[in-house]
Amino acid sequence: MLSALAPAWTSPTIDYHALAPEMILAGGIVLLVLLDLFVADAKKWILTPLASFIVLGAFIPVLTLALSDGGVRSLFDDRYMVDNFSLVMKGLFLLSGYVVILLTADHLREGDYYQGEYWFLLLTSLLGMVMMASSRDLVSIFVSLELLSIPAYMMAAWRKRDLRSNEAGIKYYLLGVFASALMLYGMSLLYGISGSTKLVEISKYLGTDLTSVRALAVFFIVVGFAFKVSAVPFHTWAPDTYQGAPTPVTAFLSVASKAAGFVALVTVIFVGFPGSHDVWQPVFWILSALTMTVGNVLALKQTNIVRMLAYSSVAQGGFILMPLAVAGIDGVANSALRAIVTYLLVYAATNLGVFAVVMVVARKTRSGEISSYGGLFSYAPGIATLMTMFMASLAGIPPFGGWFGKFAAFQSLVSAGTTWAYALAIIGGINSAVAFGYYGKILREMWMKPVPDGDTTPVTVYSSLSVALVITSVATLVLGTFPGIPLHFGDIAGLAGAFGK
Amino acid sequence: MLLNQFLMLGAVLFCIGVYGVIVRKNAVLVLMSIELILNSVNINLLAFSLRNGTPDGHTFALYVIAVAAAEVGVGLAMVLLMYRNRRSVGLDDLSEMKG
Amino acid sequence: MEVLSDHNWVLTVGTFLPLVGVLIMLFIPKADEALSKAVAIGTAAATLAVGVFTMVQFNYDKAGEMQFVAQAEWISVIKSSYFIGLDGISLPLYFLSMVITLLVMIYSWNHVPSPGNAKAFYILMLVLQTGMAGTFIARDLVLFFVFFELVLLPMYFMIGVWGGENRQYASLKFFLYTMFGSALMLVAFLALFFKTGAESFAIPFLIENGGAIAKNTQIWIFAGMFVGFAVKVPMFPFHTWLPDAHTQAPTQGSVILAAILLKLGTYGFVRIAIPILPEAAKEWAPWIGLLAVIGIIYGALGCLAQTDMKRLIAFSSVAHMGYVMLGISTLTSFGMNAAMFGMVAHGLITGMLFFVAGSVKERYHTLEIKRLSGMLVQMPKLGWILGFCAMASLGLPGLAGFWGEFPAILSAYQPAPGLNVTVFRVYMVVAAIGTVLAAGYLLWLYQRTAFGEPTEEFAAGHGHDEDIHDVNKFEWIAWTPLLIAIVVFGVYPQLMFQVLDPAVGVTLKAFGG
Amino acid sequence: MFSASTEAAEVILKSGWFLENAFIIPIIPAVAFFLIIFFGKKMPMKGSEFGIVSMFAALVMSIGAAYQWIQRVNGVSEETYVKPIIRSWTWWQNDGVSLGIGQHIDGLSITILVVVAFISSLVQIYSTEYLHGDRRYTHFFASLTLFSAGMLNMVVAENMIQLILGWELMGLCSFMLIGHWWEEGANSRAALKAFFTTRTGDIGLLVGTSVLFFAANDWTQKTLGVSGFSIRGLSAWALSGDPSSAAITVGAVALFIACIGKSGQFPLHTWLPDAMAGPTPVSSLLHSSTMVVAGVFLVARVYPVFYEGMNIYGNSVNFIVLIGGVTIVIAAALAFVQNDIKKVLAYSTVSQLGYMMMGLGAGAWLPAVFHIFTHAFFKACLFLGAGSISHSASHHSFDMKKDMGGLRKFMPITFSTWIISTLALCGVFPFSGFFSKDEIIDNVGYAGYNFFMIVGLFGAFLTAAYMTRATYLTFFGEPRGAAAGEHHDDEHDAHASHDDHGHDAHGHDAHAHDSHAAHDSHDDHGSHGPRESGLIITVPLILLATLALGSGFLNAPAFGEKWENLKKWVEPRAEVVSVTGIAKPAGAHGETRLAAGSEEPVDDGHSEAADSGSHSKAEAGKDGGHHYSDCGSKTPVGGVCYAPQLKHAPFKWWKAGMSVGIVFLGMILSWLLCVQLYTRKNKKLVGLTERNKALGAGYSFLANKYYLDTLYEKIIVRSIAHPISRGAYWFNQNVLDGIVNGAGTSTRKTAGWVYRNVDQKLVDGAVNGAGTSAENAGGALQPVQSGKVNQYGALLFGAAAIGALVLVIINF
Repeated sequence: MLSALAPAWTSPTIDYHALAPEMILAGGIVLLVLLDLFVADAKKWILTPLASFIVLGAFIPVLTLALSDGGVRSLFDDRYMVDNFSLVMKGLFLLSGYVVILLTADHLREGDYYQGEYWFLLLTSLLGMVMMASSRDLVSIFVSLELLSIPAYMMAAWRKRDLRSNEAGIKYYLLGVFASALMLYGMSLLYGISGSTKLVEISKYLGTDLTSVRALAVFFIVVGFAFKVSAVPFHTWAPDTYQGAPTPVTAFLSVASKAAGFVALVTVIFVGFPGSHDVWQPVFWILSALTMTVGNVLALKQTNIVRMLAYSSVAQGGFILMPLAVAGIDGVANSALRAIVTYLLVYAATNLGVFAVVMVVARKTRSGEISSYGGLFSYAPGIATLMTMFMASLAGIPPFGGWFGKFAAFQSLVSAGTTWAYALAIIGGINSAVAFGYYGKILREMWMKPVPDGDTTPVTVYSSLSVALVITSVATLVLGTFPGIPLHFGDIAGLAGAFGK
Repeated sequence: MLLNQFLMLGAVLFCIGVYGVIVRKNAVLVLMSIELILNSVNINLLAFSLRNGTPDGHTFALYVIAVAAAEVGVGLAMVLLMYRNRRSVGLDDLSEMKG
Repeated sequence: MEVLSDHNWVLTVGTFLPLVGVLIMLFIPKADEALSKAVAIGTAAATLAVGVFTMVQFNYDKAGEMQFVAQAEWISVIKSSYFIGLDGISLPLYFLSMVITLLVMIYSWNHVPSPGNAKAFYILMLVLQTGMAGTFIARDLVLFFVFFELVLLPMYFMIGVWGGENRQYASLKFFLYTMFGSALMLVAFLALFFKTGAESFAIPFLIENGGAIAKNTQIWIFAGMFVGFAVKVPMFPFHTWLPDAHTQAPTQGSVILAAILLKLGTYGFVRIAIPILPEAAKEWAPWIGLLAVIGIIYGALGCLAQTDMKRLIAFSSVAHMGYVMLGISTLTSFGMNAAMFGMVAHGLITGMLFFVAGSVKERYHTLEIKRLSGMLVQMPKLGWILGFCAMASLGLPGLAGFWGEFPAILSAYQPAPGLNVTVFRVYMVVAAIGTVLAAGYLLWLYQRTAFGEPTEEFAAGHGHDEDIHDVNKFEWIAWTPLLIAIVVFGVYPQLMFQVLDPAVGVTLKAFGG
Repeated sequence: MFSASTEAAEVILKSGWFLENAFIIPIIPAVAFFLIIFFGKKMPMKGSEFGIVSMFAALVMSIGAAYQWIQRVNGVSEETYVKPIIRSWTWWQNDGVSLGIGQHIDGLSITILVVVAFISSLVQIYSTEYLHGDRRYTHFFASLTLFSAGMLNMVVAENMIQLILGWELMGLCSFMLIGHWWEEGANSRAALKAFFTTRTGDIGLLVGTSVLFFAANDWTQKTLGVSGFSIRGLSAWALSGDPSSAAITVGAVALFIACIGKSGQFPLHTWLPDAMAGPTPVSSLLHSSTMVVAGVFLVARVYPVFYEGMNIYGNSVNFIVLIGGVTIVIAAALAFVQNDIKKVLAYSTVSQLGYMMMGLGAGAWLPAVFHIFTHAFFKACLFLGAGSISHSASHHSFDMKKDMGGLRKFMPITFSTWIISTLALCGVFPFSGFFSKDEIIDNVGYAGYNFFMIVGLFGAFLTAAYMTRATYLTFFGEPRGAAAGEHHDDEHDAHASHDDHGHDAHGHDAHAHDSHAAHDSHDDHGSHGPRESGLIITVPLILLATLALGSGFLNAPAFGEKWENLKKWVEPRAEVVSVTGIAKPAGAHGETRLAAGSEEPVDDGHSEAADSGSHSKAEAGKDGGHHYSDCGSKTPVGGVCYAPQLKHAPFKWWKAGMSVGIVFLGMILSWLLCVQLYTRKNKKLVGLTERNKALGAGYSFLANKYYLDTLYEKIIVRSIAHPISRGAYWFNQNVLDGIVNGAGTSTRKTAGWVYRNVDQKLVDGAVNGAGTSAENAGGALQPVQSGKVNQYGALLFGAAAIGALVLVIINF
C-alpha cells in the first residue's frame, strides 16, 4: 500500500560543498572513534588536538561557503538550506565548540573521563547543531534536535560516580525527552493539517486564519524549543543540570545548545509560521517577560556560582526572546532576526569566557561557592579583571559586548513601536538593572571582600585555558567597542524563505 | 477512513503518557510513559499520512521510532547508572540540587 | 556640518590618551607604585596639555558652533557614527574634567586610601577621565550612551574598594540607580531614533527633526530621558544614592563625583533632552522646576540635620544642583547660562570642599562635627580654606558660586514664553529663601568645626599632634588651581559667559530664546 | 516746547581724571587686601601698612574726585541736570547682551566715598595701637581693608549686581570682624547672627533686583541702551511712567526689606548690639559709615524707584517712614537700659538710622544723606572714644556702671571729644547733628507727616536723655571698679567684659587659653590707674570731633541760600533731558537738555507744571520755590529724568529753637535723674555738691526740692524707664530675638525631622524596599525549583496545557 502511495523516486543531486562541514565532522567522528579504539591509553592525549582540528577543519568549508557567493544553496528538495543565516550560526557553533574543547582539555586530564567517548559525544552534538542550522523540514529539525540533545544528556551525566552528575543527566534527559515528545505531538498535528513537513509548504498552508488545531500545533512546537532555550516556565531543568554537570559541559549547554534551540525556534517561526504571529507573538511576549524576570529574581538568591550563572543564562534567554515578541509586525522581522543573531554571538563569547574563569578559579579554590571568589583581585588581578569584564558584558555595560546585544534587542522592540513592545522594553530595562544585583555580587566578592581562607597563592592558568580566555575576552571587547562586526553578521544572516525578506 | 478514531487513540495514549510522566515516581515507568507519548505521535503521523496521501508521515514515523529507540537506550543506561550509585530508581531521591 | 578647524584630531586624542596611559600601566609591576603613579600623572598632564591646546585653538568668536568636529564610520548598520565636536557648552566641562582628574591624581600621590594598590586606583581614574571627557564631546546618542555608561564601573570600584565602612551598600546603590536610569534613557533614545524616521542618531539631525514629533510622544520620550538624567543629577526623589555614595567614597571619588559625574546628568538635559524635544520640555519644565526647588530646600534641610561633615557637603550638592536644574527649567538663556556656570562653579567649589573634608578626615580620623572644633587654632590655613569654600558655596558675590546661583534665581522670575509665570515666581522666592538656608548650614558647620577651642580629645598633647598638621605640599599643589579659579571666575565671570552664552543661544533656538 | 528745546545747545560739563577713574578707588584696598594676605606677616608692621596706605590713597582720590565734581556742578546753572560720570565694562553677558561693571559717580557717591575713605583711614590708624600685638593682627587688617573695599565698591557701583557684590562682601567681612575673637563661642555666635540676619534681608535684595530688572530691562535697553540692572537705567525708568505700579511697588518693598536687614531697622535690628562682640574699631567702622549705612545708601541710590514704588509725597504713611519712625523710638528706648557703653551707642546708631530712613521715606532725601555724612563723624568719634576708655582706663571693660565713672579728670581729650560728639548727636546748635537731624524732622513734618515729626522730636528727646545718662555714668561720679584701679579677680568678669587684650600675653602662641591670658593682662595693667590714651588714639578722636563740630556748616539753610552747598553739589536736579540717538551705550553723552531749563523763565516751567505735572508735585515745586520739571508719571516722550522733584522745608528759627529746647529738656531731666539715681545709690551725699556745680542753677533747685527726687524715682523712672523701656527690652530680647534665634533652631529641628523620617524612611526606604522585595520574590519562587523531576514535568506540561487551552478557546 505504501508502494502505491510512493511516487517515482529519483536520487537527489547533492551539493557536496554545501554539505562539507557536516561531512567533515561526521568523518572526523568516525576517525575519532576508531583511533580511540586502537590507541594505547598513554597516547590518548592525541585525541584532544585531533578533536580540535576536526572542528577547525569543519570551519574551513564554512568560510569558503561564505566567501563563495553562490547565494542560497538548497538541497534535498528545499528541506535542507545553506544560506547566510545557517553559515553564521554554523560558524558560531563550531567556534564555541572549539572553545569548549579548549576548556575541556585540561579538565579531562584531571577528572575520571573517558576521552574518546567524550570527544565523540561532543562532536556528535556539534554535528547536530550544524545540521540544525540548515534544517528546513520538520523531520530534519527533529532529527538534528535529537542528534544534538542525546549526546548532551550523556555528557551531563558524564561524571559516573558523582550523584549530582547523574541527577543532572537524568533530569535533563527525562524532561528533554518529554518536551520533545510534546513537540512531536505538535508536529504531528501540524503535518496532519498542512499535509507536508516542509516548512515552506507549511507556511503556505498556515494562512493568517487560525483554527484551534493550528494554534495548538504551533504552540506545542514552540513549547518544545522553549524548553531547549530554557524559557520560564520550561526552564526548571537548567539550574539543576548546569550545576550538576561538569563545568565544560555546562558551558557547552549554556552556549551552544541554547543557541541551537534559538536557531530552531527562529527557523520554525520565520520560515514556518509567519502567518500565525497572532499565536506566537503574545506567547513570546509572556515567555520573555517571565523568563528574564524570574531568571533574575532567582539568580539574586544563589550562592553557588554555576547555579547563579544558570539562572543568569535563563535571564539572558529572556532578552534574546524579546525581539520574537514583535517579529511578526511588518518591517520588524529583519531587525528582530538581526538582534537575535547579534545577541547570540555576543552572549556566546561572554558566557564561554565566564566559564573559563570559573574553571580557572575552581581549580584553585576547589569550590563552586561565590564566596570563594573573595579577594580574587588581590592575588589574581588579571583573572579578576577578565571576570569583571565578562560580568559587565553580561550586565550590559559598555564598552563590553553585552550592551550591544541588549541595544539591538531594544532597538527591534522599539522599532515595532506598539505599546506592548514599549512595555516589554521597559520590563527589559528594569531587568537589566536588577541583573546587576547578582553580577555585582561577584564583582563585590572579587574586589571588595577579603580572601576567605587567606590563601593567596596565585592561580595557575593552563595554556589551553589561557588561549580560551584570550579568544573570549578579545571577542567580548571587540564586539563591544566595534558593534558593527556582530551587527554585520546579524545583518547578512539572511534566512532563506523567511518572511520580510 | 477512521481518521477520528485513530486520532482519538493517539490523544488517549498521549494523555496516559503525560499522566504517567507526572505521577510515576519510578524512572523506568516514566520512561515507558514517554514511549507512550511517542507512539501516540506515531499513530497520529500514520493516520494523517494516510489521509493526506503523502509518504512524509510514514518517513517521519520511522525516524521517530529510530530516535525513540536511541533515546530509550540512553535512558536505560542512565537509570542503570543511577541504580548503581544509589540503589534506587525513585525519582524523588534525585533532589540533591534545588532552589 | 562644515569643519571649523583642521585640528579635529585633538578631541579624539584628548579623550583616549588616558587609555594609552592605562595600557602602559598594565605592564608596570604592581610593586612599583611610584612609577605607576608617575606614569598616570604624566598621562593626565599630557591629556591636560591637549586640553589646553584645544582651548587655544578654540575659535571663541564662533563659540556657538561645533568645532573640531570629527565624524567617522562606527555602527553604520544602525546609522550611528563616531561623531564628536566641541562648543561653548562642552568646552568648560570638557576642560574641567581634565583639570580635576590631574589635580585629584596629584592629591593622591600621598593620599592613596586603604587598601592601597595605587596602580589599580590610578588606572580607574584614567578610565573615568576618558568616560567623562567623551560624554561631553559626543555628538551621537549611541556614542554618548557608551561614554555615559563607561564611567559607572570605575566609580563603582572606587567607592566599593577604597571607600568607608558602608562602602559596598553605597556602591551598589549608586550603580543600580544609574543602571536603572540609563536603561530607560536608552529606550527613550531608541524611540527618538525611530520617531525621527530611523535615519540617524546624530544629535544635530535629531534637533532638526525632533520638534516634529507629536507632542504626546515627545512627553513620553522625554520622561525616559528625564529619569536617566535626573538620577545622575540627582534630582529630588532620585537623590538618595548621593549622600551614601559621597560619604562612603574616598576623597578622590567624592571630588570626581561632585565635580564631574553629577554634571553628566545636567549636561544631558541641556545638550539632548531639551533642544531635541522642545515641546515636551515646555510641558515638563514646571515639574522639573518644582523638583528643583524641592531639592533646594530639601537638600538644605538635609544639611542642617547632618552630624557628619562629609555627608553635609553631599547634601549641599543636592541643593546646589537644584539651582542648576531650576535655571535649566526656565528654558531661558539666563537660566541656561546660570545652570552651565553653576555646574562648573559647583564642580570647583564642592570639589574643593570634599578635598578639605578628606584632609580633615585624614588628620582627625573623624568627620563628626561634634568632635571637631577649633580647626583654626590647630590648622589655620586649612581652616581658612574651609571658610573660603563655605563662603564660595553659599553664593557670595565675587566668588564663582554666586554666578550660578543668582542668575538662576533671577531667571525664574521670567521663564520662557508659554510657561506659567506665577509658578516660576513662586519658585524664585523659594530658591531665594534657599540661599539663606545655605548660609545657615555652611556657616553653622564652619562655626562648629573651625571656631572655638579644640575639643579635649584633639587638644595639644593628646597623642594626635603628629597627625594634625597644616596643609602639606601636595595638597597645596592640588588645591591652589581650584582656589584661584573660584576667585577668578567670581571676579570676572565674563571669562566663562562669553563662551557659554552663544552656545546657549543656539541650544535655545527652539524657544526663541 | 520740545522743538525749542531740541535746538538748545549741549551743556558742556567739566570732568577730570579723578572723576573719570573713580572706579579705581575700591580697587586699591582690594589689592591691598591680597597684599596683606600674602605678604602681611612678613612686613615690619605686620601688613597694617598696606591697609593704611591704601585707605589714604583712596581718601586722596575721593577728595580729588569731590573737588572735580564741585567744579563740574559749579560749571552749570542751578537747575541743570548734572550728568553723573558713568563708565561700564562688560562683566558678564547674556543672550549676547553684555552686562557691565563700572562706576556711577554723582554727588551722592562722592559724599559717601569721602566719608568712608576718611573714617576707614582713621579707624585703621587707631587700630594699629588698639589691637597692638593681637594674635590675628594681620587677619584683622586684611578683613578691615576688604571691608572698606566692599563699601567703596558698593558706593561707586554702576549697577545693582555690582552693588550686591559690595553689599555681600561687607556682610562677609562683618562676619570675620565681629567673630574676630572666635575662641569665645559668644563672639562666633554673634558673627553668625549678624551674617545670617542680614542674609535673610538679602532675599529681598535678590528678589527685588530680579523683579526690577525684568520690569525695566526692555525700556532701559530701548531708551538708554543700558541693562535693567543699571542704576541710571532704573532711576530713569522709575520716573518714566513706564513701570506698572505693581512691579515697581513689589521691587521697592523687596529692596527695602534688604535695607531693613542691613541697616538694622526694626524688626531685624537685633544683630546690631550683639555685633559689639567685635573689636571696638570694627564697631565704629560698622556703625558710623559703612555696613549699616549701606541700607540707607541703597534707598538713596535708587531713590526714584522708592519714590514711585512707595508713592512718597502720596500723603499716606508709607512703609519706609513707618519703619524708620518705629525704629527711632524702639531703639532709643532700648538705649536707656544698657550698661554696656558700646550697646548704648549701638542702639543710638539704630535710632539714628531710623531718622535717615524716615527722612528718605518722607522725601527728605538731602537731609537724610546729610545725616549719613554728619552721623558718620560723631558716631565714629563716640565709638573710638569708648574704645579709648576701655583701652586705657577701664581694663577693657565696657560696663559703665561697674568699671567707669569720673573719668573726665583722667582723660581730658577723650572726654572733650566725647562731649562734642554727644552734643552733635543730640543735635544741639551749632553742632553738625543739628543741621542734619533737624532738617529731617523739619522736612518730615513739612511733607505732611506730622505724626512722624512728633516721633522725631520725641526721639531727639530720648537721644539727649540716654546720651546724658551714658556721659554721666562714664565721666562723672566717682571712679568705680576698674576705673578706680581695682582688679578683676573672678574670671567670669574678665570674660563677660569683651576682653580686647586677652591675647596679648601669648601674642602669637596659637594655644593660648583666653581666661589665663586675660588674667595676665589684667595684672599688667593693674599697676596703674586710668590714664589718657596715646596719640595714635587721641589724634583720630580730635579729628573726628572737629568734623563733628564743623561738618554741619556744609549745608546750613539756617544762614540762607548760599550756605546750602551740599544741596547744590549733591542733590540730583530733576530736569527732563532728551535722549538723542536711542540705545547709545551707557556713559555716552547721549543727552541734551530737553526742557531747556535755565533759558526758560521759572514761571513758564511752573505754569506748564500746573497742567502737565501731577498736582501734588506741582504744589511741591511752588512751595519749594524751585524750578519745576514734570518728572514722574508724566515724563514727556523722548525725554527722561533721573531724579524726582523734591520739596525743601524753608528753615524756620522757631522750629529749630523748639527742637533744641526739647533736646535740652531731655538732657536736664536725664541729668537730674542720673544724679539722684546713681549718687543716692552710692550714698555719697557729700560728693553731690562738687559734682553738681557744673549744672549751676539747676543744682539748688534739685538739691532743695527733695520731693522731686521721689517724683523722678517714683514716676519718671518707674513709669517711663522701667515699664516702657524694660518692656521694650523684654519684647526685644524674648520676642524679636526669640523669633530670630527660634527661626534658626526650629529650622534645624524641622531639618532633623525631615531627614530622619522623609529622607531615610520614606524615599530611601522605598528604594531599599524595592531591592529587598526582589530578593524576597526570589525566595518565594524557590520552592518551584523543588528538584523533583515529576513536579518539573507537571509544571512543564501544566504551562503547556494552560497555554494550549487559552489558545484553543481564543481561536475556536
